[in-house]
Amino acid sequence: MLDKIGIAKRIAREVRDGMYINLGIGIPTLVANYIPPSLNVVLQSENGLLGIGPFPKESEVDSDLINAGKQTITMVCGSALFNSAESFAMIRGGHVDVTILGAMEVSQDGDIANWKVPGKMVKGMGGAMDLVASAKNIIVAMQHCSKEGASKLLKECSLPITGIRCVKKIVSDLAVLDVLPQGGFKLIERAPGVSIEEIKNATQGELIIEGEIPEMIF
Amino acid sequence: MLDKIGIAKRIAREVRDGMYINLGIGIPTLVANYIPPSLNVVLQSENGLLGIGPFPKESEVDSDLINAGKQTITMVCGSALFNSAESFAMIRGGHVDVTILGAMEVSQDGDIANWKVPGKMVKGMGGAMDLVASAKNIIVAMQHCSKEGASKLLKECSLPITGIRCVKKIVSDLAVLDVLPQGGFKLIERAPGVSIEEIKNATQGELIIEGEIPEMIF
Amino acid sequence: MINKVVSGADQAVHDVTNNSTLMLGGFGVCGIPENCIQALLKKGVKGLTCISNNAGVDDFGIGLLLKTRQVRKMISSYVGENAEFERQLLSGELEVELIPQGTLAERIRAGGAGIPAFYTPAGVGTEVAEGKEVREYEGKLYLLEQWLKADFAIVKAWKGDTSGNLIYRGTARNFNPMMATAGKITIAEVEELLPAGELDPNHIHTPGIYVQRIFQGSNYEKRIEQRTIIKD
Amino acid sequence: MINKVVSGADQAVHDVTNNSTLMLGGFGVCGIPENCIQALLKKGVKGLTCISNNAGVDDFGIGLLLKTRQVRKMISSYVGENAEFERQLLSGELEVELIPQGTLAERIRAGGAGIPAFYTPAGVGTEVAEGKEVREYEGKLYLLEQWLKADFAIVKAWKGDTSGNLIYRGTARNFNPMMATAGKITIAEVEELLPAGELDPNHIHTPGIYVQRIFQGSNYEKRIEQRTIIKD
Repeated sequence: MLDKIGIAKRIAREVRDGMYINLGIGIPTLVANYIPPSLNVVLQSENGLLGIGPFPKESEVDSDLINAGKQTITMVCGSALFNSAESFAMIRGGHVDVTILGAMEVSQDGDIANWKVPGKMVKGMGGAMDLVASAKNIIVAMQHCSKEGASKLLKECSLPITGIRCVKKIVSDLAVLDVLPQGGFKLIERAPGVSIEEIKNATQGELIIEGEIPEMIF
Repeated sequence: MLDKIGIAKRIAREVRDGMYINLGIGIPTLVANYIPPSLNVVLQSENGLLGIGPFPKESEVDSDLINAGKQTITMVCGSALFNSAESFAMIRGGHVDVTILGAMEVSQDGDIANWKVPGKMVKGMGGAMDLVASAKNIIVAMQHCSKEGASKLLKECSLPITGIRCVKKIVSDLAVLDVLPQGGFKLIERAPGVSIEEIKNATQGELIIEGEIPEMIF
Repeated sequence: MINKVVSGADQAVHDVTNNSTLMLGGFGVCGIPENCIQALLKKGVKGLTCISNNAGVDDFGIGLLLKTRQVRKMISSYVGENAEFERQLLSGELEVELIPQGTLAERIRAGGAGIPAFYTPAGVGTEVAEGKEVREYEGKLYLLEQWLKADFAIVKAWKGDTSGNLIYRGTARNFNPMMATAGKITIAEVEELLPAGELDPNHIHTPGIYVQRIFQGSNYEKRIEQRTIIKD
Repeated sequence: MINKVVSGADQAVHDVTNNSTLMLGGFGVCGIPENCIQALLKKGVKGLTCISNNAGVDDFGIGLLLKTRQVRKMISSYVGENAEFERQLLSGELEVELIPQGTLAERIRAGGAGIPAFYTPAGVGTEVAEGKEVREYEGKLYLLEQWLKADFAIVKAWKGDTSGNLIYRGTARNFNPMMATAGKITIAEVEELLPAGELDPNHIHTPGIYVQRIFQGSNYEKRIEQRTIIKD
């Protein structure tokens, strides 16, 4: 099984040289820590920055420089600042190569639910609906099952959805899965120590297993 | 009768303090020379400048600084530069207070034709269609009749039109006329030495004459 | 050049009436018009509809106007952590309209740019799409969304000049430039107000044509919501 | 940062093929990609569709590509004074699509911003409206217009950095920033190419994400169409 850091590390392996990446709040933010320094990638913050750097030192803190999670940040060399309309023009226009975000549920058709739980206070979708409707490649970081053990990889989402047919890949605590264009979760890798049986039991949607499924090596 | 400079001088009297103005090519460009210096106005150039200044001295010529007529210009103090999409956002959004442009024909409903003559080489509408569809107040500088003596203030335009129901005021070589919202050219002033009879004969569209019509004084 | 300078926040918001629709710049509490929010508090206008990406925090930003119950409706993408907000929402005192952030930004831009409607993919197949026209372009579905405008747009910039030209700083830019275009009256408060001509025309983010009133604000707190740091 | 630098114009346009659709920045001959136009001439690709506000003059700018008959179609708002252009148009060798300037600018922006269509008032009631949907908003009529995209967008900036960030100068900005967003491949030629980090992030007009290739151009003529001066 992977912990949050394990999920972040595994997602970092999906990153390729030259990519522009939008990282959501939570586990996705951690991904930045595990991208090999040999790769030149640029992190986009939808509140108006290309080129997010590390968190600042105390002496560098600038209240005019935050990420979409409202955390203080720095800028890397070669950054660019812009307004929110331009930022989402960039996202909607398909210029961001990959979006990594969290999910509460994903369906076997690639629908994602991550913004609203009926009965709970609704805080809003922020930029998530724009991101999932626009990005060419969407990778989801999530827990395979709820605390109660119910699968979150479903035939159909039960929660109000954020976007349809958009998720391309899932990295969960149990496995890496591709969401196939024709539907279905195709098992790609098992998390360390996790059996195919366990993944089968934890996946309510259609699970596709072809050939040997390797265990991740870190 | 007014010559081109006379028309420009008369239009300049329509300018009020604090206005943002777009001036078309030809007579409208001349208007800038006759705006009283006591008025603070800003001239917009649709190729991306607010704050057109006078033509440059030889030593000031800058190939990166032209107006929409491709003439070299200068910038006044407090100018702002922007791209073409922003420029037309400004125009379309109604932020420019008045647009002054030339016309080949105007109808009594305020339609304008100024971009195309069937049988002649068509050069394009440039920004004219955007300007006439967007501006809150459109003043036309034009000759009342063609060289052959045919009226250009018509019941309906005979040439392909640039925009519908948009012209608010006309300053011609013969007269100043308001185009009424319900239709009709309302005579406001006569050019020096021009009789009402002459204006009647030169106007094919509905001419509305109420009370005394003063002669312009310069 | 046209002079847009007013004496301060009180004069800038003097004609904001009850039930006005306001746009307020900022992302979280970054780049918010602190001085004008204080002046609106003091003025006590009620029944406001506030278009703002977020709703501030309990004791800062728009949160202050919520506490005094001056806000009837929020139009936002994310309303964050705000206990009073939650109480008013659950009790039905406050109305909230949630809009995807990119759609919100583009609808405001459209309002300023004279574009009454446009198609966007955000929200297709979700509850955001309810009642909206859907159309396919190049094999993908899009929703028709309409422009947003306001009686007053209230923005915060870093530097401004007397003719209303504005330059923002860092990610404090965010929604401010679009909002500046979409108000019947646009009010700009700036950290530094300069004479016309002091800003490079090539660096201006908001041309002065959009701004009706400008003043130099004071006592900026510029609060930080999430102070994340690494060791020095 | 990602390095976008190529050796020069020839390398930048190496994969432009016959019948490609190109966007070319500039207004008149102000802010045009002079070096890339020369490289396209040298390369001799034919059947090009050029989206550009204007068509250059007889012996400069896009006029050069017209003379060698490399252009099949122009999409422009105003095609100006160009004798060879006129000859080809009248003889049917060249196709021309005329679009209102603001609509052209916004359609290109829409192409880059993932907005497939939007409503604009320009052209309502004119021949531009033929075959287009018309809809009324707040008592005014608007046309539905679609996005424009291109295989290659070729732009000219003043300064650029190795990661593709661009700053334009004066009114040479014009159509360049929108076009930079709307090409499958965007090529930028700049007067001065700097290392990443040399440009102030707050002053950048085109963020590097839009630019795939950048190089420092040379021998800029920067011709003036209408040299209007007053006495020294």
